[in-house]
Amino acid sequence: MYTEKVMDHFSNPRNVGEIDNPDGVGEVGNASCGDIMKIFLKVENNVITDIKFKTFGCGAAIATSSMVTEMALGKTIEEALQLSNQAVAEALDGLPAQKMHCSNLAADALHEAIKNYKATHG
Amino acid sequence: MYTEKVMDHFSNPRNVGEIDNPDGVGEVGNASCGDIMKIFLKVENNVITDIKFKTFGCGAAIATSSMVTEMALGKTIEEALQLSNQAVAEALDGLPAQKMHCSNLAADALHEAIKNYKATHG
Amino acid sequence: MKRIYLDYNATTPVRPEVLEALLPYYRDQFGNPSSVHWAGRQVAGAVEKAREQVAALINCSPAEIVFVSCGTEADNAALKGTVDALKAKGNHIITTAVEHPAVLETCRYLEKTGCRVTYLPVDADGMLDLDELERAITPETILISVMWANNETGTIFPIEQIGAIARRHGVRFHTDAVQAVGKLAIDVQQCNVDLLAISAHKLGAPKGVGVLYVRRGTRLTQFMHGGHQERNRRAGTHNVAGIVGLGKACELALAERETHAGRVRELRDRLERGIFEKIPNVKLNGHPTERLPNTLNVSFAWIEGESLLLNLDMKGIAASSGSACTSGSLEPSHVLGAMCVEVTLAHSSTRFSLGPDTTGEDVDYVLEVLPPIVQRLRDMSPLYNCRQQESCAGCETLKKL
Amino acid sequence: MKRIYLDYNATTPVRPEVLEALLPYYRDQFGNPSSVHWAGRQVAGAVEKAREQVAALINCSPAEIVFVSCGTEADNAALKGTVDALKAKGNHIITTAVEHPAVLETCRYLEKTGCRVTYLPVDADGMLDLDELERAITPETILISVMWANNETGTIFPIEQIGAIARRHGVRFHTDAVQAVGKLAIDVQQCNVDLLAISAHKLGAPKGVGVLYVRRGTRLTQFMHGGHQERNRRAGTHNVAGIVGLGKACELALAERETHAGRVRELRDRLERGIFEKIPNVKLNGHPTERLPNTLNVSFAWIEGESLLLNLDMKGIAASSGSACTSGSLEPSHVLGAMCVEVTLAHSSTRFSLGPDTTGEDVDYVLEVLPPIVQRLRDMSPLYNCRQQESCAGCETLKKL
Ligand SMILES: Cc1ncc(COP(=O)(O)O)c(C=O)c1O
Ligand SMILES: Cc1ncc(COP(=O)(O)O)c(C=O)c1O
Repeated sequence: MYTEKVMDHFSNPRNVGEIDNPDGVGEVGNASCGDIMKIFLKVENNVITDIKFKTFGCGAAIATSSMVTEMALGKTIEEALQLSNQAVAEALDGLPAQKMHCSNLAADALHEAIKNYKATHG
Repeated sequence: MYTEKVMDHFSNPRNVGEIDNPDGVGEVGNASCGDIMKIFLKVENNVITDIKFKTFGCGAAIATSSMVTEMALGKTIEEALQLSNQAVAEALDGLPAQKMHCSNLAADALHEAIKNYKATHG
Repeated sequence: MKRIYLDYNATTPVRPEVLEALLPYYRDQFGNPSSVHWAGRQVAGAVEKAREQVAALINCSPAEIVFVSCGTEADNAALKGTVDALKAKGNHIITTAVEHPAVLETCRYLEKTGCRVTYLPVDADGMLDLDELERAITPETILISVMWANNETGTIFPIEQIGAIARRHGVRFHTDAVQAVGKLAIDVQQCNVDLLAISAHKLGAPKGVGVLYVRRGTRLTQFMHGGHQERNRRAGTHNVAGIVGLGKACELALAERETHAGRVRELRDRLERGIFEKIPNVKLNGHPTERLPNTLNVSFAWIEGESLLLNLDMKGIAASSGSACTSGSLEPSHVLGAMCVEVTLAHSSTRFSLGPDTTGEDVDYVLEVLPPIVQRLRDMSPLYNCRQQESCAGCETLKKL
Repeated sequence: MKRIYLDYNATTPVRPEVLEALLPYYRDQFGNPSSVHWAGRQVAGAVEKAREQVAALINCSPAEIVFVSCGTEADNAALKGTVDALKAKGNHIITTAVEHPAVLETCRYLEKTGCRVTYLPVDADGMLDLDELERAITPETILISVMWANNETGTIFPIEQIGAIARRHGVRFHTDAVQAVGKLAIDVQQCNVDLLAISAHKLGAPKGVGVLYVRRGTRLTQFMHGGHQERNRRAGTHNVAGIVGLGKACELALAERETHAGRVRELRDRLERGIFEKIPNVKLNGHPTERLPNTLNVSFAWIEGESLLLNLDMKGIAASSGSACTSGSLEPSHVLGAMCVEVTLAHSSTRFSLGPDTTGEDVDYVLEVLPPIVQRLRDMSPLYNCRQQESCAGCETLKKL
């Protein structure tokens, strides 16, 4: 069902955890659909220098969370905003059809975190 | 499906054929139901001294024809009229349920032959 | 005793390659393909592979294959599903008088629910009149259901032309291809077929599995409601082993059908020629040329089919008959009836259907055994050489032969 | 890798004795039981023997057993067949909110055709209120359909009492016994059951075969139209091998059920105790005592079911979950929903269902592997030890636990 890359990120997720005093936090999803993703950011000179996630969700949700943190780390805010859910899925060599809509939200969580960073750091 | 006795009478039917100048002939069934039985009698002193049959029909039809001729031979007309389709079926150790009505006509053919005998020799 | 099976249209033995392919799915890989764990994943792939194998045989996309439990279910689902899905459009179905009961009885049931059904007649060879078919189409017509090949006589209908008529009138087209798949080349694209029924046990795969091909975009109300299997088109846990077996049988059919058909046709022709040479007063039932290569249906005048079958059976030969006594009903074959075969001859009809395991020796054995059996039964028949022909009702009807 | 299968409620491996019993019916005895010749006769007897074996297990007469293709078909046939046959009497069906989709989706479909359906609620343990059931009966009620045991939670309904209520009101009673047969003692006489569904693959027989028990005298419109099989109650060529296998499995179940159930219950209890001892914040889903001996359904707070299953799967353990991600729909289990299990906990529900091959070692292995997996996923969850509990929506709902 899942690609090798998905299973790799699912079994060895990168950047799990929280950041103390983050510069930005984003949360998407909700309990009733079974997926909640939370992304924490550190930003220095407009560049994402640290990023962590916590996810309640299925294999796809965890793998996309992990992948998006890896893709965003070291990017500028503007570059990170270009990352789409689609790009994350592609980086994982694809997701099962039925997961494309419900569990593929990690880029949205990243964007929320950036929005939160912008709102609080003007 | 068929009992051993049925298969015996079907494979080695007794009294097949016609009688020249019979004293009575009876025919029952019709082509559209797939069963036609014809019974020929010789009667002497009120006793059935010869009996033959010809049958177009399934295994049950042939076996019951054969059996009824064996049962009737040597009987008086009155005794032969007591023979029922049921008795023939029982003498064969039974017939499959779906054959009980359609192919179990041999006693009827015998009775027709006796009727014919009485009408012509009455 | 010698055992010669000449009833391949009734059912077929599972081919050794098929049995080998499906056996692992009972114990080693027994999972439910709907499960996400290892036990489910192992078999989900096997089901999808079978889907591809079936699709390749009939030239459709794997997504258009819906696995069901038998040919009967495929026919029921096609007809009932169409009637419900298209009820806003109309309620008229066109079919033929010679369909298998899976279609005919379903139509009779649908008539009770308010459908109008046209049962097209056939000629003496069992062939349809396509002009009549086209004239039967009305604006209310929602479905044409015509079998690809007849199970009793082997007569093959001109499916490509019927598909063209259906397309021209924008009417959905279902074909019961249960007897055709594995025996004839099947191309649902070329023939513009929207729905097609397959039964596994007719082509060397196990009983209890079938396929309904559903052309993409064909709206069909679900027949079996329940779980999400088959993309919500057929609920119920997959018969994994059966499906794998059917897939394998389709793969084999694709590779070998032409060769097998050629061989079987030769043997069937040899049997046919032999019977007509050796036995007088025999009638061929079915089309002389447009006929399944494996099927021979003949009536032996003056004798009844079941008694002939029993005699053949005692010699180890398995065949079948259109007589009432073997049809499970009180009437002889409705197919022969529709072809206006005289009723006594219908009762005496006998079908020999050959298969890939049939040999020349088998055919020769039948040709040796059959003539004396027929003669013996004729000698026993009141209709044969009847001395009172004039007064005998039974003989009347047979004079036509 | 070790492979531990704890998903027996999804499907079971075919038992070796069953496989051995059915294998001859693929090649040596491959006939169609409807045929009159040797090939048909051989197998007709086998089908009738299987009918007796099934009948013995549920205490009915063999003539009341109708072979079908799966549990789903049995449920469809029972419900749709009743609605059509009894339409003159009424159109109201009483069922429960926790039925398998084979019943629920069929009811939803029947609602579209004009039926009225009462879906009885259940309490937090998944149990019915029998007074409420009785109050739901109206003069229009034609059928009560209540499952014997729930597939997700294992909760067992009081079928004997429901049967008594049905009899008192003269209402027909169908029970989906797919999860009960083979696990519990079943007596259709004692429980006054009129219709009962069985699926072979839940008790060590192959997929693709099932049974509808139909009490003598129960009028039912045919679901599958076609040939005369099953005394005109179910058309379609018999799945002979599957039927023989089901018969054998029923024979084994009759002999061994009690012993197996005792063993399995002990193992299940050991698993249950171990989980509650080793892992905090676990919720039992289902009735504490009125529950199938093999079933354990638990929710591990703060983690999602599919990700737990995947982790177990990587350790070779096969289980299942009520999370939306494994249900094939967007919602988590409707069964847990009906029990008012909080939605996050429903997503984290996990079902372990044991079987005759389960060992104590299997259970110990699960108890060793499971706690660290749960902990690891909790550490990854934004709902666990959340630092912003006050502002976190996800945490709100979980505080109830
Ligand atoms: C033409 C045709 N249609 C449908 C069927 C029904 O197939 P099954 O018995 O597998 O349901 C058969 C075979 O019996 C058939 O010959
Ligand atoms: C309670 C219940 N009813 C019906 C079914 C349907 O059985 P099948 O998948 O064999 O059609 C199942 C199993 O999936 C079940 O657990």
